[in-house]
Parts: sequence; structure tokens; C-alpha cells
Amino acid sequence: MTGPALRVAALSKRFGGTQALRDVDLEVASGEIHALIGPNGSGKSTLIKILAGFHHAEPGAVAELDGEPFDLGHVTASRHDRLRFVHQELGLVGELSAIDNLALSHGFARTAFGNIRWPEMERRTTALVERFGLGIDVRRPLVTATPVQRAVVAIAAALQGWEGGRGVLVLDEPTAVLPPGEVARLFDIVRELRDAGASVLYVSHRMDEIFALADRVTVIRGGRRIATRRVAELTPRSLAELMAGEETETDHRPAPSAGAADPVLEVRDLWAGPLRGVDLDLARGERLGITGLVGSGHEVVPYVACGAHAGPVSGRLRLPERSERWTEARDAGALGLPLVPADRAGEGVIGDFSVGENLTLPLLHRLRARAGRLHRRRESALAEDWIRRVGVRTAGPGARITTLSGGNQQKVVMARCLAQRPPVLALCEPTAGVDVATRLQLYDLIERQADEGMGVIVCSSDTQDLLALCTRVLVVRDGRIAREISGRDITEPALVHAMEGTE
Amino acid sequence: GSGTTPAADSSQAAAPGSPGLTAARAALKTYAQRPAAISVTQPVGKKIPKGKQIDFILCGVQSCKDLADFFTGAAGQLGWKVKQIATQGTPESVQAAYEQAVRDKPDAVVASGFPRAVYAKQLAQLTAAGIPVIQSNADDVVGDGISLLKNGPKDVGVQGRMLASWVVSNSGAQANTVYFDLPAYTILKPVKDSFAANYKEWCAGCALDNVDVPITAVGKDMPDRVVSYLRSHPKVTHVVFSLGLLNVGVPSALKTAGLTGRHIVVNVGDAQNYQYIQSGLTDGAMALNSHETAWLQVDALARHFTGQSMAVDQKAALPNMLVTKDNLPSVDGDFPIVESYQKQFKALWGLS
Amino acid sequence: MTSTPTRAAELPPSAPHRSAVFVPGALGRRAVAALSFRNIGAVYVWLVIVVLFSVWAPDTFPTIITVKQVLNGNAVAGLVALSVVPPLAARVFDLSVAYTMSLTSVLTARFLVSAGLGPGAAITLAMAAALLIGVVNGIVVVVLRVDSFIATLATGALIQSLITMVTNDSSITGVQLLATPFASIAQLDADGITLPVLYLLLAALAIWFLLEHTATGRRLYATGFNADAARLQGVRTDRLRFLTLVASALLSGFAGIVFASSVGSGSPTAGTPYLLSAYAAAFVGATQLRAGRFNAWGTVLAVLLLGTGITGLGLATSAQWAASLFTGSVLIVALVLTGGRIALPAVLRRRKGIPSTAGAGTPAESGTPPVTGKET
Amino acid sequence: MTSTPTRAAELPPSAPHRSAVFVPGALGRRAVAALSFRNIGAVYVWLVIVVLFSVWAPDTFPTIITVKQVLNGNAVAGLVALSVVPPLAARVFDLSVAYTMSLTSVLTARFLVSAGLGPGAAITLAMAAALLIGVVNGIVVVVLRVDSFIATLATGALIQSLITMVTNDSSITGVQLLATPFASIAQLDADGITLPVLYLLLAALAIWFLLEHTATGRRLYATGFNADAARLQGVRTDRLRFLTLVASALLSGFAGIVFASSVGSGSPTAGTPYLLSAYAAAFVGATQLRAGRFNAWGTVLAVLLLGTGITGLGLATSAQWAASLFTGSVLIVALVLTGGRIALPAVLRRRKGIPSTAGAGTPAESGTPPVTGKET
Ligand SMILES: Nc1ncnc2c1ncn2[C@@H]1O[C@H](COP(=O)(O)OP(=O)(O)OP(=O)(O)O)[C@@H](O)[C@H]1O
Ligand SMILES: Nc1ncnc2c1ncn2[C@@H]1O[C@H](COP(=O)(O)OP(=O)(O)OP(=O)(O)O)[C@@H](O)[C@H]1O
Ligand SMILES: [Mg+2]
Ligand SMILES: [Mg+2]
Repeated sequence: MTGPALRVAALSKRFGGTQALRDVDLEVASGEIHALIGPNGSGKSTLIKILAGFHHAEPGAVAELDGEPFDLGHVTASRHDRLRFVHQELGLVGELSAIDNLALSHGFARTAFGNIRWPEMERRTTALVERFGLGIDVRRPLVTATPVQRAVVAIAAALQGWEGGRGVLVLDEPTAVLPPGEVARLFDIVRELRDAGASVLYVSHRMDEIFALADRVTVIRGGRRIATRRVAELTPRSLAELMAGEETETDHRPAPSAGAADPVLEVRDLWAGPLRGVDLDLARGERLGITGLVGSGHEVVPYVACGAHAGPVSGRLRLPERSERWTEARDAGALGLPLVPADRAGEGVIGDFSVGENLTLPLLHRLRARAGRLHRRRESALAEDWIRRVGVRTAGPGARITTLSGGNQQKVVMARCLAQRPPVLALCEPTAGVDVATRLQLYDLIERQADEGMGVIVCSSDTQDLLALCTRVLVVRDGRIAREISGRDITEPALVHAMEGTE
Repeated sequence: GSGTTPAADSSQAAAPGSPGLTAARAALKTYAQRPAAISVTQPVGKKIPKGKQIDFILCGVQSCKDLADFFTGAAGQLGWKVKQIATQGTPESVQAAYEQAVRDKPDAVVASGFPRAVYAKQLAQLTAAGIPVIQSNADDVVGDGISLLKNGPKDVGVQGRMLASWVVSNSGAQANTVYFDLPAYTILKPVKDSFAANYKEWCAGCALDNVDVPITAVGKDMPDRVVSYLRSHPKVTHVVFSLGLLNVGVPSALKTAGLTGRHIVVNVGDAQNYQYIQSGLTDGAMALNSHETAWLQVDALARHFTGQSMAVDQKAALPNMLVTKDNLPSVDGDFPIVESYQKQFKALWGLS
Repeated sequence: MTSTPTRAAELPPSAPHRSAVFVPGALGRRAVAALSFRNIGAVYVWLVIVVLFSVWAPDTFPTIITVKQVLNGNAVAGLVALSVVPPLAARVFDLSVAYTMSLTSVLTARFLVSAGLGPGAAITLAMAAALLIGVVNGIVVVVLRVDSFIATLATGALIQSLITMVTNDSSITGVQLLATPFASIAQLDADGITLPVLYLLLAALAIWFLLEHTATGRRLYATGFNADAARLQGVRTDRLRFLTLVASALLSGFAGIVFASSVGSGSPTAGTPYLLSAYAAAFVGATQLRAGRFNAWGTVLAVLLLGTGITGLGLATSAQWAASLFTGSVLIVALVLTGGRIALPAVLRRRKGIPSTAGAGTPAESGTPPVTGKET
Repeated sequence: MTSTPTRAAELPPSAPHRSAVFVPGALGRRAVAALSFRNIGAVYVWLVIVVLFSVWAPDTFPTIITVKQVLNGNAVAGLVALSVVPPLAARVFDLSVAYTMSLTSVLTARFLVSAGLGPGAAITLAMAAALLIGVVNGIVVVVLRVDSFIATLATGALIQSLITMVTNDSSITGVQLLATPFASIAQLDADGITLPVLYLLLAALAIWFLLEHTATGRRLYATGFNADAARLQGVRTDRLRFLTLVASALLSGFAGIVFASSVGSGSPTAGTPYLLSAYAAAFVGATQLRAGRFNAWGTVLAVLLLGTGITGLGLATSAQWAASLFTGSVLIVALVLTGGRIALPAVLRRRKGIPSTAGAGTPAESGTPPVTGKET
């Protein structure tokens, strides 16, 4: 290895009262995959956004590409050529097509009149995208594409016009919403790039990915660099210690369930979106996983059960403890089951509300005082109670929810569902983008609720969630339940095979 | 088509020498003459006190502002101060302006354009305080606090008669007329009625259709409306607008639509219409007497301040004139109808 | 293999702070925040204006009559501005309020004058018409799912045509409108303060209570900020949006009746001049007091701020151009002072094409204006 | 249990289409999509209107003169409507266009009449004023970060005061405005089609080209849809938003000059009646052709749709309430037909739910209105 492909030193950044980065140094050797990890809010994305020129670092920072210093204040062409980004949440414009998104950063092929040469753009984009072996209609708006397709578009956008492969590709949590099969494909791409001579700076909360992919890893915490190590020298445990600053337990297999108990939810013959006739029974205290490839339909199940699916549905369901009557699926909303949605920012939190307001939104009917007035004191007591119970890290119920890290926001969303004391709780991607420590807390929380008798549906594409949480897993393929795995049989290979249909 | 009386054919019956036509021509002849004298002849006869303070409440459109400026000029001659109070023409802002006048306690209040319903409360207060209120161009009546009303509903009827005389004369009593009215301005109603009455009287067989225009069309799709109307009523020969404002943009729209040979005459001409007349785009206009009205109001106040009645001025008929390209005095803005009106008024006031 | 209670114990570091809310320091800090430029910038602008006019027109401006004049003169404008607050809180534009106001004003007048009904019956019928408008708006916006901005423009045109039918575009006047029972609605005064000021106060109180102190208000805001999330939490967003449209129609309809009583006539264009200024006031109001939320007192504050200026100008100068110059500059100054960038843009930007870039840039960066050369 | 190449084969249903773009089937399908109600609902409404009026006024309506009249009569309205399209594409409201239009109309008139300048100089100066307005708007909205909706209301008030200063609130007239070089700007015609129609065509072409066929256009849309993501992609969103405000000021300023030439006077309220209808047209336009995007031809289509109706009504009846009744109903019908919920609400509501329901969700869902009982 020659000198570092990318070096930054003394990087600091402050947002109002938050010191996001303090004197961070980082070196990415050429031809290496360098992982950057740290808890939520530790400053990873901020570092990356500074490199991208989206934020400005405080004075005194040094940055070099291949030993040549560059000015962090200006996005110069040479920096742009050798430093490419796939931002957290991908940074794409959903209403625009792949062609447009690729062209936003890199310009369009134009004629002498300045108008875009669409056929050429289409060819160019298709070529870039097809390199990753996924067919994508490059002309359709990206909202209609799958997450993998979007990730691929984001990577293709980052890589376009990258000559010779020299330079640094920065990936910020690209796998947060990808199912395992797609993750593997992404890894192949990343390795391929590395083998072509590029360096990669890779951010993820998934430990296993670090070990599968990275050469070295830098840990930051609270805006400070804690350590940089060769991955080969680390164990999952020692890495987790570096991150958390103390010893933590990473293995979190559930205790075997107490055996079949009374059902709390029965679903029959559910048709919705891609679903084609799904039946399921959920027992008291059961943690039932539902998984599948993106598009298989598994992600629709909790939405339908909670009456939140937009679009035609059919089927019926009932809560035997509450009533013997079956409810039509299209009226499922009347059952009032709460849902932790997959898209936290879009459907979970209300960004302009405080933590307390977010927490109590579905509970307001309980807080009525005279004349329909909201009982403010009871409200804040309720909020504080739940903040304490689920361990939300916040200045108080009055803090704006967007000042919390994603993981803490997730706890708020979960807390407000739990506070409704539902017989059944449906969770979608409960740990997406959540750091290791928080993830463990969330597991713990879910487990405790289940132990008290609540039935939990965990709909996730993250096998770690399923392994750690679930007593039984239903694998959905092509809209039908293809396989049911329970207890000790729930293993990563078993899940992947069932999802892909390769048993 | 709507309301067009079966006239086109019967109008042929009206021979060139019909009595109606003769009468109309005779009337037009007087209206087309530029009057040389104001109608008040009795001098004030006493020393007019200086330093009077007068509030003039505007109505939010140009003609009121003109009136206020002329009034201010005349009052200046007598050493009076005029405070113009702007309004946006909304009833509320007019009320607020009167409210302010009540607080100012001026020697007199002059206003234009609004029916008394809008400011009845303040009017009562002004009356109680003994402050005379002078109105013009409003759908109102003299008395009950209004000391003088010029161009009220009784006075403006003549404008309709003037327009009718021109249309009947110009067509040789063979007109097929459309009258565009702006009902939003109620003071224009007597004009419309008098037009219809005189028109029928002078030319019983002439067709007349009446089209109401919403005020929202003014300045926007008015030309389009006129074009559409004329296209669907191809026999119409004469177009009358109850306000000069309505004609803005119409001539060029007619031209591009290929609608030639229609004659246009407007009530209450303004600079733009005079320029249209000058350029041959419009045929005639009833020229309003803003200058004379303003000076007459000052004259009335002069009498009031010297302890006399305003009856002289209330009775006096203000001059009007029907202008066409042949007798157009000027195209630059409003011109006085009586050329030497200032000299004549000053003589009454003992200033010359 | 055990499920460790991991770090839950370490997490809530804030518990001590919370219980310390009533310590003087905290109280002081809260007061400072409440009185900051960013919270009530408009109040400071208002004070500056008052001082300015007191110097400029020392005889007439700093008097109790001016206070009354400002209150009386802006009550109707305040009612109209308040009427758009609940829909805006739920991110619904109701541009038909101006027409609704005109309609009830002419309907009341017509019923009183031509139909010979008593004030009670006339007002009831006019309010029924307003209710109907609200329902139609609700149907078009909520049931037929037409964008509220354009849908209420369209229903506004329909109402306009109704107004034209009723009035033939000219004001409806009559002695019945000037007689006591009806005239008192707007003209009865106690010590120079007329009844509409009371209506304004009551309406502001009601909306404030609704938005700040009831579950419905909270749900309204939730609907406005993130309808999807709200719906998932069981908020009946469609019903709420429907109801806000009904409420705005009723309130603006009531403003029309007050207007008719105050000017003693039913004007077919009564509402038109109020439309843009109502939105201006609501938007300025949303930067005040409860920054980022359309709210009642902020709106009233904005109406009075602008009203004070206009009244002061009227006393100090008769230059016609002064009023709009003043309005424009005061708006800009007040908004720049308060940071101003709430409301719509936040709404428009909130959404992220793809699972979101939300939290990152938008709200946090707003503290530090455009320092970065990047953006220009 | 074969190892399917996962779902790649199933996912991109369009990959084959792309190479088969010229195959009749695909072409047919695209044509069907292009001609669907959802895409050009307004065109169908237009056709219905044309048929209706052709039956109602068979002698006068279905003629070439009507076509010319509609075109000539709506060219200025079209220009104003187009002027708000680029800002809206970037999610910027410019409510000052009406005032800009009035200002250039009176400035041109003043320069021609009182200052005695030639048409060239007068127009140049007036356009310079429009440019200045655009820059001021840009500064207030982009640099000072005041919400565009309220900021342009405020600058509109400032412009209004300028107009009052220039005109004393009365129209500026003069024979110079009726004389050839200046009058020709709006009145020169070829075969009954006047020049403003050409301007409208050119402006629509330019904006269409800009938005659809240039990189800038894509960046504008990206800015409007998701400013943060766009900025991460290196789009200079602030600069673009600034430029759209300049562009709208220039275009509406030009409309003012055309208006002055067409009516032969500078009116201080020239722009006022065009404001709401410009937004109505732009919003309806955004439901057409490129659903969800503010676009040039959709806007022109909307202007002509409404214009045809007004002209047809003028030919068929002279009831003064008919026009607004018609406008309101046509707007609602056209929007309901097209699904209508583009633009603002879609932007506000667009749910990207769980990754893959997004595909199913938004575009498909809109076909079947409120199925789930949940929402009501
Ligand atoms: N635009 C901003 N305004 C204010 N504070 C910010 C902003 N962006 C980031 N921060 C703060 O900077 C710190 C670092 O955030 P950053 O997004 O870099 O964390 P991260 O390490 O990427 O976290 P995660 O693992 O959750 O993605 C956090 O405290 C965050 O609140
Ligand atoms: N606007 C803000 N002002 C102050 N602090 C903030 C702000 N936004 C975030 N923070 C702080 O940043 C941390 C979280 O950072 P950030 O929001 O970037 O996490 P995140 O990237 O969303 O997490 P995740 O990876 O779970 O999505 C928290 O400690 C929070 O207090
Ligand atoms: Mg991050
Ligand atoms: Mg994050």
C-alpha cells in the first residue's frame, strides 16, 4: 500500500449546541475498504457531509487526497472526480427517474442547442446501472423502484465518470434497508471496486458486515475518534466494546418460547398488494417474525393487520380474546392495533412535534379533563413515564423529536404503541439504522412486553432481528407463506434459503 | 341572443325626417356645444373667511382623486386648507375615513361616490357637530345631513339623454344598440334608465339590448366579452358603455376580431377615451364636469361660511358636453367643460 | 445468552433536569426564550412602530382613541384571518373565505331588505349558506381529493356566480340594515369598543383553546405536519380536514354578517380585500409565539401590527403610497427578525423523495442562516 | 425450488420495452397512456365544451374567428400563468407577479407619455425595473430565507406603493400609447392572430424546453421535489430558486408591457385580476401531461380551456354570473377527472411507506380513491 488515498485531520464541526465532531483524524489507505462505525449521532454522517461539501468544517481542518491537500470549503473538480458519495438515505430525488438522478450531479449529454440527448442519456445510464446486474427502468420515477434498485442507482450515480477507479467511494449506511441477498450483491460490487484500485469508506451499524467486508475500521463516539484497527485483529465483542465503551452482550438469542398458548390474533386468507392468501396465528407472548425478499409481500402483512394498507384488501381477522367475531380486513382499522412503521421519518414521527407530543398522540383520548381540555400535567407525566421506561435519550418531553437520534426516535415510536397496551404489536423494520447498543435495548423492550403477554409481529428484512428476537419466523415468497421456521431452526442460512427459494 | 326587440326591420320605418330623429338631432346640437358660462350667477357678496379646514374623503378611483385635486385648487384660492383622506374604496375604509373626519372636526367634509348607508353613523355625528357634508356622484338624496349633492341620481339622467341623442342622430334613427352597464355602480342606473327612455322616445323602432357586466371583468376579459357579444349579435351597430372604464382595450380587440363599422360611445369619458376619440377608435364620449363640480362645491361652502344657503348651488345645473372628434377640446386628461370657469367662479367670490 | 438489561439504567440522564423545571433559573430561561426575537419578533416591530408614530404624530397617535380605532377597524380583518388558521394548521388552503364572506353579507342584506325577514332568520339562513359552502369545500377537497389550493379557488368562483345572481353585482342597502337590532351586531359599543372586537377576542380564544388545549387541536397539527404518521396513529385526518373547511366557512361567513352590520349594506365584494391580508396575517402569525404552528394569537398580533401601522400612517401622513410601503416593509422586517422560514417551505420540503434525508439538514440548520457559500 | 435469479427478471418489466420502443404494441400502450383521462383530462373537458357550445351557438362558436378570439383574448393571461410555472417547479410561490405586471405597465406608459422616451428605451427601463423586483424577491426569499408565499406578498405591497407613487393610482394614458411602434407590440396581427399569441407560444416553448430538455430544468424539479437530496447531488438549489424568481419577474413584467400596448394605457391595477387565475391555470396545468409537475403546455392548456369557455359563454349568453359558474365547475370537473391531487397535496402527502408499497401506493392508489374506511 502506498500513502493514504484520503486523509483528514483535526476535523471539527458544531451545530448550535451540539459538537458533532471534535478533532477527528481519519486515513483511508488506497485499495482498502475502511469501515467507519459508531453509535447513532456520533458524527459519521456529518464527517461525510463535510467531505461532500454539504456542511463546512470549522477552521483548522486538513484534508488530502493522495497526499494533495484540498480545500474543504470548495467543491473543486478534482475533488469531485476522486471522492464520490452514496449518502445515508441515499440522497436521491424520488420523483425523478434514474436518468435524471444520475445527471443531477454529473450533467447531461447535450446537443449544440443545449437540449438533453435523451437516447444517449438513456444508454449511458442503462450501461452504468446494468453493471450491477439489476434491470432497472431508468425512465421511471425512483419511488416506483425497490430499495436495492435505488441503492444501485445511488452507487451508479456516485461512480459515473470515475476513470481508472482511483479515488475514494464513500458509502453511508447503504445496507440499512437491504435484505441479505441484496447485501451480498452490494458487497460483491464493493469488492470489485476495491480490486479495481479504489478505496472505500463504509459506514454501517451491522457488525457482521464490518467483518465480512472491511480491511480496517475506525470507531467514533461522541464526535471523537476512539480507535482505528485492522479488522483481522478484532472480534465482534472487542469491536462492540470499542463502540460502547464498555462490555456488552452481542448475542441475544431468545429463550425458547413456553409452547403454544392462546391465540391473540388470527388472520385468514389475506389478499393485499402482492399477498395471495396468507393465514397466520399469533399466540400470547409470541414473537413472530415475518420476512421475505423485498416485494414478496411480507412487508404488507403488518400494515394490513393494522388497517393501514393503502389499496384494496380482502380477508378477515379477529382478536379472540376480545371478540369471537371476525373482522373484514378492510375494516381492520377498527381493531385499533398500533403499528411501528418502517419509514420512521415519513410515517413514524411527526418532525415538528416534541417528543411528548409524539408519544401521546394516540393516547389523547385518555388525557381529557373538563370541557374537552387536555390534561397537560397528566400528559407530561405520561410522556416522562414512557421516556423513562424505554430509556429515550432526550432533554425532556418538550424537546423537538428531530433533535433525537434515529434510534431514540424509534424508541419513542415504539413507546407510544406500547402505551396503548395493545394485545398485538406489529413492528416493521424495528432496528433499521439503529446502532448496536440501542438495538439491544429495543430487543429487550420487545421481549419484556412479550413476556407480559403481548403478541409481537416483527416484520424485518434484517436477519439479525429475526435471529435475536423471534420464536417463530414465517417466510413469505411471492405473496404466500413459503416456509415456517421455529426455535433453534432459525438460522441465517435457513432464512436466506427460504427467502430465495433455494432450499 | 336575448332581449333584442324585433327592431331591425321596423326601424327602417323611421324615415330620415322622422320627428324623433329631428328631436334627437336638436338635442345633440345643444349637447355638442361647449358651454361658455357656469350656471351660478349670483355672487357670494360677502367677505369669505380664510383658513377654513376641509376634509376630502377619496373613493379609491381616479375620478374621485381628480375631483379632490380640483377642489383643493379652488379652496387654495380662498386660503382654505384641504386634507385628502385616502380610502381603498371598500366600505370599511370609507367608514374609517369618516371616523377620522369626525375626530378631525373640520369646517366641512367633502366626499364622493358612496351611498350614505355606509357612513350613516358618522354622518349623524357630523350633523350633530354642525359640520356640513357635501357629496357628489353618489346614489343619494340631499338632506338629513347631506348639505349639497351634485351629480346625484336626479342630475345624471341627462347623461343618458345625451348618449341617446348621439346614438339616434348618428344612426339616422336606425340604430341597433347594445348598452353595457356596470351595475356595481348604482349611480349609473339613472343613466341607463334615461338612455332607454329617450332612445325609445326618439326612435321607437330601434333595438336595444342591455348587458350587465360584473366588475371583475373590468380590466380583464371585458374586451373579449364585447367581441363575443358583437359576434353573436352581428346586427348591432352601436355600442354604449355606461362608464369610460369599460371601453379600455375594446377598440383594439374589435379591430383584431375584424368587427368594423361599429360605433362606440361612452358615458363619463376619461383621458384614455379622449385619446381613442382623437385616434378614431371611439366615436363619442359624455364629458363629465369634474372641474366645475369641484369649484361649485367650494362656492357652496363659501356661501355656507358667510351664513348663506347653499340652495343656489344645489339648484344650479352643471354643464355637460358630448364630445366627438369634431369638438374634442383636448386629449390630455380631463378638460374643463367651461373654458373660463375659474375666472367666472373667482368673479363670484370677489377675487378678480 | 441472557438478555442483559444492558444500558437502560444509564440512559435517562435528563430526569434530574426535568424535575428542576420550577427552579428560578429555568423559569428565567423560559421567560427569556418566550421574549426572544425569534419568538415574538413582531411584538418588537410593533413597539418600534408605536414609538415611531408617537414621535411623528404626538398629538393624535398615542391616545386611547387610537387604540380603539385600531381594534374596531381591524376586528373584521382579524375574524377573516382567524378563519384560515384551522385549515392551515391542517395544511389546507381555503381561498374561498373571501367569497363566503361576501355571500353571507349580501344574503343577510337581501333577506332583511327584500324578503322582509327578521335579523334572526336572515342570519340563520346566511349561516346555513356558509355551512353549505363548507360542506361543498369539504367534499371537493376531502372526498374528491382535489388539491385544496385550487379546489377552493374553484368553489370561490362558484360562490362568486351565486353572489352575482343574488346582487346583480351592486350593493344591497336598506333602512332595515341600519335599524337597531341588526345594526347593533357590529355597532353596539361599550366605551368606544365595538362588539366585533369582542367577537374577535372570542374567536381567538376559541381557536387558541382548540389548537392548544384539546386533543382535536393536537390532531389537527399532526394532520398538518405529517398526515401519514397521524393517520397511522388513528387520527382521522380526512374528517378533521373536512371539519376545518366547515369551520373556516362558518367563521368567514360570520365575518360577512358582521361586516354587513358594520357598513349597513351587503357588498358583493365585501370579502375580496381581505383575502391576501388574511393569509399574510396567518403566515406571519405562524412565525410568532408558537413558531412553526399556525396559531390564533400570533395571527391576531399580526393583524393588529399591520392595523396599527395603517392607522398611524393615516394620522401622520396622507401619502397614499405610504400604506403599502409600510405593510411590505413591516412584513419583511418581522419575518426576517423571527427567522421567518417556517410554514410552507417546511411543509413543502418536509417530504423526502425516498425514505428521507429528513432530520439532517432542515430543522437543525435553520439556526444558522446561510453561512455556507455553498448554497448560492 | 429452482434457484431463480431472484426477482431481477421480474422486477424490471420495462427493460425489454425500452429496446422495443418502436414496436407498435409498446407505442400503442404509450399512446393510450398519453391520451388517458388521467393524463389529459382537461383536453376531454375542453372537447366537451367545444361540442356543447357548437350546439348552443352553432352559428358563431364553431368558427375560425372563435379560435382567433380565444387565442388573442388569453395571450396575456397565458403569459402571466407561465411566469409562475418555473418558481412553482422549484416550490417557490411568487405572488408578486401581479404587481410586477402592473408596475411595468405603468412605468412603460409613464416613460412614453411623460418622459417622452421612445418605446425601446421605455421598455428597457421597465424591464430593468422588473429585473430589480426579481432580484429583490430573490434576496428576500433565498438570502433572507423568508417563506416565499409571504415574502412575495410583502414585496408585492412594496411594488404596490411604487405603483401608487408613479401613478397616483390613476391610469396613465396618452396618444403615444396608441401610436404605431408601441401599439404594434400587442396589436400587430397576421391574419387575425396578434403578436401576443406568438409571445405566448415562444414563452411556453422556452419554458417547456427549459424544464423538459435541459439540465437546469431537471435540477429545478429536483429542487422542488427534494431540495436536500438535490443539494447533496451538487445542485445549487438556492441559485436556482433565485433565478426562478428573476425569471418570473421578467416574464410577468413583459406581460405588463404587452398589456399596456394592448389596451393603450398603463393601469395601476393591470395585474390584479390575473393573479388567482394564473395560479389556477398553473395548478390545473400541473395535473396535465406531466402529472405532478408544473409544466408549460399543461398551463397553456388550462388557460385556453377556461378562455374557450368564457368566449363560448359570451357568444351564447350574456348572463353575467355565467362566467364564474362555468369557471368554477370546469376547474372542478377537470381536476376530479385527472385525479387532481397533484402538486401541493401530493407533495405534502406522498407516502413512501415501506419501500415496495411505495410503488403500489402512490400512483396506483390514486386511481381508487378512499377505499380504506380508515381515513374517514
Ligand atoms: N444539520 C444538523 N444540524 C444540527 N445538528 C446536526 C445536524 N446534522 C447532524 N447534527 C448533529 O451532529 C451529530 C452527528 O450526527 P451524524 O448524523 O453525523 O451522526 P451519525 O454518526 O451519522 O449517526 P447515525 O449512525 O445515526 O447515522 C448529531 O448529534 C446530530 O444531531
Ligand atoms: N437539530 C438538532 N439539534 C440538536 N441536537 C440534535 C439535532 N438533531 C439531532 N441532534 C442530536 O443528534 C443525535 C442524533 O443524531 P442524528 O439525528 O444524526 O441520528 P440519526 O442519524 O438519525 O440516527 P440513525 O442512524 O438511528 O438514523 C442525538 O444525540 C440528538 O440529540
Ligand atoms: Mg449517519
Ligand atoms: Mg442517521
